[in-house]
Amino acid sequence: MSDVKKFLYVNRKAPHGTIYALESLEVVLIGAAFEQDVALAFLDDGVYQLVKGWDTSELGVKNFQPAYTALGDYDIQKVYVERESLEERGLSEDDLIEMTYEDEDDDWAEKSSIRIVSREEMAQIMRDSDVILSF
Amino acid sequence: MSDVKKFLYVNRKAPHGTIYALESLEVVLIGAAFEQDVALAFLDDGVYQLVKGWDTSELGVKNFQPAYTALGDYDIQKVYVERESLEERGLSEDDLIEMTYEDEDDDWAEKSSIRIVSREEMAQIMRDSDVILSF
Amino acid sequence: MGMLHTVNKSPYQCNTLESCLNHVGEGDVVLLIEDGVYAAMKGGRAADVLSAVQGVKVCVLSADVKARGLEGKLIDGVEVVDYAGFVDLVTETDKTQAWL
Amino acid sequence: MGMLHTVNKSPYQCNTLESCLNHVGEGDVVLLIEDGVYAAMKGGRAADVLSAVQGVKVCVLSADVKARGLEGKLIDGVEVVDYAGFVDLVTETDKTQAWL
Amino acid sequence: MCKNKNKDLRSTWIWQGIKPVKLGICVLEGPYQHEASDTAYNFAVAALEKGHEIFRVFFYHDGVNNATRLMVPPQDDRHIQKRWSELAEQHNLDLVVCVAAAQRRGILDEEEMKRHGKDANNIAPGFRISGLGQLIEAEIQCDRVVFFGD
Amino acid sequence: MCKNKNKDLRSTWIWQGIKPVKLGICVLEGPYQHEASDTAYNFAVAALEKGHEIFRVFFYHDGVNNATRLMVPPQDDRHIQKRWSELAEQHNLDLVVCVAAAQRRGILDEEEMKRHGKDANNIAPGFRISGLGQLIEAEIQCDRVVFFGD
Repeated sequence: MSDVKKFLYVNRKAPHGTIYALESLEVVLIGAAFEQDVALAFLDDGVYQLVKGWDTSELGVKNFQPAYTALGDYDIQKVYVERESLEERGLSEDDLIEMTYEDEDDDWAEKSSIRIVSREEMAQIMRDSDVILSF
Repeated sequence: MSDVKKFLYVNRKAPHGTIYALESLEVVLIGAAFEQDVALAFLDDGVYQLVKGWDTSELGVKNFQPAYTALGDYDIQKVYVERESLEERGLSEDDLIEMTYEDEDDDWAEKSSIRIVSREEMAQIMRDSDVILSF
Repeated sequence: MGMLHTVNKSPYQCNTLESCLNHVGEGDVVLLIEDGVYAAMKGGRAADVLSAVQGVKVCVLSADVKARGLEGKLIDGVEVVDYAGFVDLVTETDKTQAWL
Repeated sequence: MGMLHTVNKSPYQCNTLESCLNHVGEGDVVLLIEDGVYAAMKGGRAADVLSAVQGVKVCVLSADVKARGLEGKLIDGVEVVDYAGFVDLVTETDKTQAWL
Repeated sequence: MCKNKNKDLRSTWIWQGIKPVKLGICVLEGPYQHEASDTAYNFAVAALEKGHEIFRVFFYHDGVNNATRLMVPPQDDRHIQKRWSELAEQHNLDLVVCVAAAQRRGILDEEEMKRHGKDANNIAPGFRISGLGQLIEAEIQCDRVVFFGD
Repeated sequence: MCKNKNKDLRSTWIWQGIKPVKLGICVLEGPYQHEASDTAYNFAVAALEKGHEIFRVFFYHDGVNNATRLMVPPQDDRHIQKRWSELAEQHNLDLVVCVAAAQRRGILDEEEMKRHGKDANNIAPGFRISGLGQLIEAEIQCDRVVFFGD
């Protein structure tokens, strides 16, 4: 077994309605310390987790959206978002939060972590990962 | 407020996957003692609650299907099952358990409690009830 | 006074809204709460379904709309209500059915 | 060795099976468990979807089939496995993805 | 029982033309896992502010898990049990936990603890354990009952 | 840690041509409310019978509620907590309850009870409370990890 595994966190659920989105994010944050090859996948209702502009004050729950933005600081550079999932929901990349990382190999230039991929590419990303954590 | 209300228990979930079906049934059994006008509605995946032939031994959970059959003993005479929900699932009345009651006004003749109704009739049944308990 | 129907699931994940709309009657109110509010987002496939509904008032719960970043992104014709408005809908209608 | 995909929701209530089938690849296995087994019932609308799948093995968990009264009512081409078979599917494939 | 609750609030609102009604609430999902408990709580607060009476809040299915006093949520998050307990104290609410559902899931008061020979209990102040008949009674007594679940 | 578990079982099976693997299990839903816990348990039993090693069972989200020793299910129904505890004892299983998820939901061991100034704890024998790192470690160490949830 190699020392580094390709981790893929699959997110298919909307935020707030259930705790799946929040507690999945907590795993990602903890997991970042383990120096594995980490990628996040957002498809189906999971793409709603990245829609910007949350205001949770009236609902009375913690706004955990800033934690997604901070994922770059945890060296998470690959955030795959499925195009078809966005489109059927009337969403485009402009509706999503910004997620960036600093590219070590390019003089620490700030780059977007979000990669819009087709359904077919998403399926291939799943196949190419070593372990899949599905929440 | 009249002394007797029309209670409608609405069942839209499959059995076993979640506890909604079982714990809804427990309410019906307890509620039967309160001498209200009780009816049960099964639609969407709720119709699966009445599919006969459960064998839960391999799954290792209690088989609560006999409790449905016993509802007649609790004087529950109206069990509405939506035709459209059955049809899209490839089910017919023959696939369902027998549910009967003894008709006080007809020399205690044993009659079926199950009434297959159209979607439109189901909507009307909901409107005609006083309270709806949705599980 | 019609009935109040609450729908708390995303129409892209569950058939709850569809089933609800198949059973509403003239004068009823449908209130989208929790993940149900996604149905009212402009440009989504579910919005077409919702826009086509006749004779029924459609409301969305503001707390859930705001929490999900959907403020200002809703289709025309849906009314945004707060929890106080939710209470009013419950008391002003005959009864409430939760489409769980 | 392909992947194992588990689906635990009724296709009449949720889009889980549909989403899973949109992402499977040649040589993968789809295992229907819990309420997911309803997809394999003969005569249902979802059975058409399942029958049309190519290049993928479809299995159903026997305990869930029996508990729901579906024994003998399944479409052709699906393989019934017990929990031991479930374990074999997990170990014989590369990895397991749960479509929750 | 439980009549004339929230009477002070109601009397202040009646002159504003709002007709107070008697409400029941049923919560079917546990804290944090599902939004149902939050929605139910926010609904209850709004109803009380409007001067309505809440006859009873009935916790069923995983809803019984809202009643454990052992929860310790993160400091920057809401404390779902405490919110319910405090609301109950302020408004003399009747928070009823279904005994059958509670037993399955390990929510016990002192009496249940003794009856079943357990060494601990976990029910929070303001909640009481009782039977399903309390839900039926709420349906009979209340003008409206609203369900919150999954 | 936790190496060479179920060694006796595995050695009996190896000659039959089954290659034992190291499995992880993650349970995301609570007892009774959802079938996930039953499926995970039945899967675990079958895996052990086949001679595989279960490196760890990790309870997360509402899955932590499987670990309360206070549950009292009906006598004619399965006792979900006891089943897990007994399986753990028989096979020296590592049942880990996520501390953050457990705190939110009121699952405490004695140490957590003291740390948070609570007056009771409810964790069942065979379960231990630890961090999310234990799930990541399972993903790294195991040949396969299977998730059970809603």
